[in-house]
Amino acid sequence: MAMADDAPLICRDIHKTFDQNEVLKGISLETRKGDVVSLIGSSGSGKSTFLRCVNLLETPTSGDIIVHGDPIRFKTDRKGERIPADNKQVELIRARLSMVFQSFNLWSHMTVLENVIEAPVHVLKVPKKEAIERAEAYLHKVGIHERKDYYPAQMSGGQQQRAAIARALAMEPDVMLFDEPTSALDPELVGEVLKVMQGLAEEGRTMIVVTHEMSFARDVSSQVLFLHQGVIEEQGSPEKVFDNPESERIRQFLAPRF
Amino acid sequence: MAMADDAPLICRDIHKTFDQNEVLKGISLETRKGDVVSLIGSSGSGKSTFLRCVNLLETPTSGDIIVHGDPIRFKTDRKGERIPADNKQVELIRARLSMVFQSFNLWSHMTVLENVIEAPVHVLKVPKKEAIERAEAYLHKVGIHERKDYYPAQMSGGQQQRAAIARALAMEPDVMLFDEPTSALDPELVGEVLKVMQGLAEEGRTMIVVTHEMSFARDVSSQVLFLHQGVIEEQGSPEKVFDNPESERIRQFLAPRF
Amino acid sequence: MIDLKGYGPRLAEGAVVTIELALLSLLLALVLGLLSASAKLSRNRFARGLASTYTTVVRGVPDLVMMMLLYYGGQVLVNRISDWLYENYSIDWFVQFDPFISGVLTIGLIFGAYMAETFRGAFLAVETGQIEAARAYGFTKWHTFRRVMVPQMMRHALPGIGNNWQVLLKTTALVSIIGLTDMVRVAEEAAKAERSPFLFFIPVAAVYLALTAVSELFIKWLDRRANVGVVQGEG
Amino acid sequence: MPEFITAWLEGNDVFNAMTFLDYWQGLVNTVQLVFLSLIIGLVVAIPLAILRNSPHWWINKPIWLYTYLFRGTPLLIQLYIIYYGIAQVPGIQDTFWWNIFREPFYPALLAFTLNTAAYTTEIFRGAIAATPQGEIEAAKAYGMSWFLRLRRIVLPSAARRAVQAYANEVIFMLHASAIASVVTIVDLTGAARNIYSRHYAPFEAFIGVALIYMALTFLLVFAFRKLENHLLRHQQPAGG
Amino acid sequence: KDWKDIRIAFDVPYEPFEYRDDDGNLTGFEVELAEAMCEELGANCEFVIQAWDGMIPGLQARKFDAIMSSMSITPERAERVLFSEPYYNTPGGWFAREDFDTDVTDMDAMDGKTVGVQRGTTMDTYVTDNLGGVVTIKRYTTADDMVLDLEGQRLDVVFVDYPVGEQTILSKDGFKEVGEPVKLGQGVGVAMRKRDKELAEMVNEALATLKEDGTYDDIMDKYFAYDIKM
Ligand SMILES: Nc1ncnc2c1ncn2[C@@H]1O[C@H](COP(=O)(O)OP(=O)(O)OP(=O)(O)O)[C@@H](O)[C@H]1O
Ligand SMILES: Nc1ncnc2c1ncn2[C@@H]1O[C@H](COP(=O)(O)OP(=O)(O)OP(=O)(O)O)[C@@H](O)[C@H]1O
Ligand SMILES: [Mg+2]
Ligand SMILES: [Mg+2]
Repeated sequence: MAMADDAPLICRDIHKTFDQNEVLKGISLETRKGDVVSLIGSSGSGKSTFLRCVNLLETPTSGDIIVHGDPIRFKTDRKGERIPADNKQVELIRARLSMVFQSFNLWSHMTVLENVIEAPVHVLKVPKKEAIERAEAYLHKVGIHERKDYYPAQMSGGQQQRAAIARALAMEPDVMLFDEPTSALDPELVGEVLKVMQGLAEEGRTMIVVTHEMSFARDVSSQVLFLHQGVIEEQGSPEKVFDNPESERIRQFLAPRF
Repeated sequence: MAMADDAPLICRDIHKTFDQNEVLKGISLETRKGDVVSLIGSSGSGKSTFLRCVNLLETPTSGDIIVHGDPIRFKTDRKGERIPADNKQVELIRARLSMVFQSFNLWSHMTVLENVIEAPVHVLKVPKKEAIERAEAYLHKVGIHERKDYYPAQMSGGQQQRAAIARALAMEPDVMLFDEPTSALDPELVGEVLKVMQGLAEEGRTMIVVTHEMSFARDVSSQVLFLHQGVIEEQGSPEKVFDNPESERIRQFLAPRF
Repeated sequence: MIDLKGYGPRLAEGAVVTIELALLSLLLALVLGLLSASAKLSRNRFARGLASTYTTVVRGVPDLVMMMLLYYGGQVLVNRISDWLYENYSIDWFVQFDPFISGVLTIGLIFGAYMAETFRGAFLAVETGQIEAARAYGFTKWHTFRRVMVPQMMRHALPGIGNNWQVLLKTTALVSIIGLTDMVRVAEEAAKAERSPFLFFIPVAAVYLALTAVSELFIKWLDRRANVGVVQGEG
Repeated sequence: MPEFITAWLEGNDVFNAMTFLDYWQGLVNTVQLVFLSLIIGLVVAIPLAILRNSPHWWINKPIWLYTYLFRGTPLLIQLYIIYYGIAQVPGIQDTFWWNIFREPFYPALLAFTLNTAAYTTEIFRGAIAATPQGEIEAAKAYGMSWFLRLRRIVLPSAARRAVQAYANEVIFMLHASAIASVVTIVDLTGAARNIYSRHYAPFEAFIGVALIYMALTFLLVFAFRKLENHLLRHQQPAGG
Repeated sequence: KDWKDIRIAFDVPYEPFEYRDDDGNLTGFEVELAEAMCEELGANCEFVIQAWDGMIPGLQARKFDAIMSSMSITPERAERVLFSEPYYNTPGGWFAREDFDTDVTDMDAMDGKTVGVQRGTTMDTYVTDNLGGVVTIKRYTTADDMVLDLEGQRLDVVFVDYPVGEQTILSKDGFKEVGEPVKLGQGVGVAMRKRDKELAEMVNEALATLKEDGTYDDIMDKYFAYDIKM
């Protein structure tokens, strides 16, 4: 159990192939409670795919995922594809890992508030009243409380992104997966949101963040992964990755341009 | 005619109200050939709505839009709503103003290449062969040439955004409207794309760019507009806006946080 | 094999009538449906009103009554006019309604109204962003419609079109009241004459099922094309 | 020509208290039959539509076969086989079931229900398959079980795409119910047929009944318009 | 109009009045009578097949000029169309399963029984008027459906046109005729548009001639073992 608490999430040698195209070529990652892992890398390098593998929206072609010491079991279906063996297990794990999608994926037929309370009420069985209170607090935190009765289609990009973040926060999960959570935000809001995330880290939640904000990766994270064409090119503490990188590729990636 | 060339796009006192909610409260903007106008401002301040008004995806509740000296004519329909009077005029104008959407809006039933050649072939009547050549050149420029036969749903966020940019470039328009064109890109690509845009500016194209990249706004643009709650709070040369802002609001907005 | 007691050839002729009628009316219904769905979604109040009246009224009247009204009622009207012309102006003008054409027109008209609703729903299901992108690039309305809206709408419309087609196919049996001999009419005659109520409906059902099988295959093929580029939802 | 109409109304022997009573009884029968079969059909169709999208052939193929047979053959034949076919089952008359199937109402209800369920399954199958993938993924990512996802995300979203096609199906069913008269149920059309054959006034008898069908259809169209506005409210102030 | 061309409508099959023989040619009592009539009139006749529901509308829309498809003369119908003098009348007959032993004329015994009739026939009117409150009446579109329900025990007894009952019910095992045939109504006439009075006169004259000169009897004897002449 001690180990479980120590390692909320372990990934070992994750591979993922679409058709013939190998997008992830063996990614391993070990986290401890309160870890903030930044995933950086160029477009198309497999960052989103990796996050999607972690909570099994894509089934890894091979490799293990261990959540709180509990390895996810896989089986092979008739068509020879690998799929999770136990749906209940997957659901339980997902309820503890919440995700902010790169394209938000808000439920379009629900208002913002309904989006935020949906999973707490129906998955975690939080009483509705309490869920609404909690939701309103998070909506305040991300600054879109006055938009709570809008539908996603009626909101600006940044507002949608913040709604998606509030939805993830309201799950109060152990591990949070963020896919470019600040892409649609202005610098002021980026700061606000990153502060919220820093707060979460201090509360002891583990986070894996795909980000293009190098300053965040450097200042907040405890571990940085640099992905390139499906391979981890560089991994370690921010100091190591940013200041003493071994690979040529990352030096090029980080070179300032504007 | 001289005037027309001088002012590819003039907007005067644009207002826009959704239901009761006034989102734009009188925005004016004058551009010259080769101008790069950066639109900055916090989330929900009305930046996207303004761009959408410029090419009439939303009809401004009041105010004038003049493209190359040609004012867009409006009429009032039976319900008392203001609508463009002449659809042909609107189509002609739109073909000269191309837009990159915040949420990309790639046509999901077409491959990337088909997305890029669609408008040149069918709107500008470029011969198909030529359009393909041109499209391939632009796809190279944004670095997704090898993905040209993918459908949007099979691509990463950054790849989709680059496809959307290539689609806009392929129109070789007089005025380009970019809504956060680099939000889904990593720093390396941000640099690449901004370089492409700088090149376009040097070719004499006019650009209006909604951006959160302050370094781009400062270094490339000839004019910066800071929007706050539907009002222009600050407008002028980058030096003026960034170094000597009058409003308190923008100082707060620009304060570095990470 | 089923012994059709000599009715085989006539049943086959009836089946041809059924198929011709069904295909031609389908064509008309699709055209009318697309037109009125677009009219219903347009800004033009007159077009909207016209299309709404058409779809509501036509769906309101039972098919049998519609058939009688248009064919016999229409003919009675023409007869009155022709009488009046003859008596007052000695103009000898007369039009005899052709049952086949009337059948196609009536069924096409009826199902155009249903298709209109199906298409309207499908158009509403297309993401606005897709249409906005087209408009932003200066596409004409027609071009937007043809290159973006129709291809994207199709995958939402196909199940509804399939259902409408199935119902249309069976509605063709109505034409016996305007004197056409379709396959159901032949089977009814045969059943009465041979006093075997079930026997002759077996080949009729078989023809319908065969047509259904062919159309299912066709719709499946269309569906695959319409879903190109879409990651399919779950079960 | 108003004189023509008043003269016709006075001189007609088709519309009188007796025929109105017939029409009323017919209306009651039609509404009962259509309403019940639609409700049961919908309740049956939704699970079938969900299972029809299942990847397992032994689940989806039998449902496909059912929809294929019931959409592929005329309702009239289905009704015939169920109504007359049941009576041909040797010894059925001596069982308890005969109490139910002796009267035409239940065989007709069974045939109608099976028929509408087949069409409705097809409508919902398509609408479910077209649920935006991203929204399903979001639901999965929040730990929603398959059933919860269906109930909270997939079905509400599918209802929005199905409502127009389903409105069509309801109106189809209303019109199709006219064939109930061939199995001796005096529905609206049955009433009209009785009046027609008694008075031999085809236009009057059928136009009278057509007006009633029309009124019913208008009610339905109106109700579905309201439902649609409610379901599609999230798209409402979508620009121009 | 000189009525050199007459279009006559039939709904087939209605044995033995109009049906197709093994070669698919139209034949039957009414068809032969119509042929004889046309010859008598010296008219060029065209026979049209028309489903029953479209009969009167078709006549009014001038798709044809006369109906000779066993249309019984009733006062209501006579308001819509012009009938010739009746040219035949068949009685109605009661038919039931072998085990039926109720007296159909005994109102008390018939109480609660279910009776089948063909919708809109004179038999329908008769049962409705005389047994309306006593028995349950079920109306069918075709005689065959009715027979199926008689077999399936949904009906106790049916009351149909005698020749139809003879053909469709008595030809099967397990059924019998009960009670006496009942003479009903004013018989069957040729139906024409109200305005075509000359045609009606010509038809009446021709029918009268045929009845007198024995042609009618020859045709009738071919199809019936009993007298239906009027
Ligand atoms: N269709 C609509 N109906 C109602 N309100 C709308 C609609 N579209 C936009 N709004 C509102 O208008 C305001 C401005 O939106 P807009 O998209 O222009 O913001 P923005 O400046 O582009 O923000 P961001 O940087 O987050 O993209 C927002 O508060 C939004 O909620
Ligand atoms: N469904 C799919 N089918 C085929 N290829 C896919 C699919 N999804 C993703 N890919 C490919 O996998 C690669 C990695 O995609 P991924 O979305 O993980 O990139 P990313 O690192 O998140 O990039 P970005 O920063 O642009 O979002 C891309 O080249 C993409 O084209
Ligand atoms: Mg990504
Ligand atoms: Mg925006």
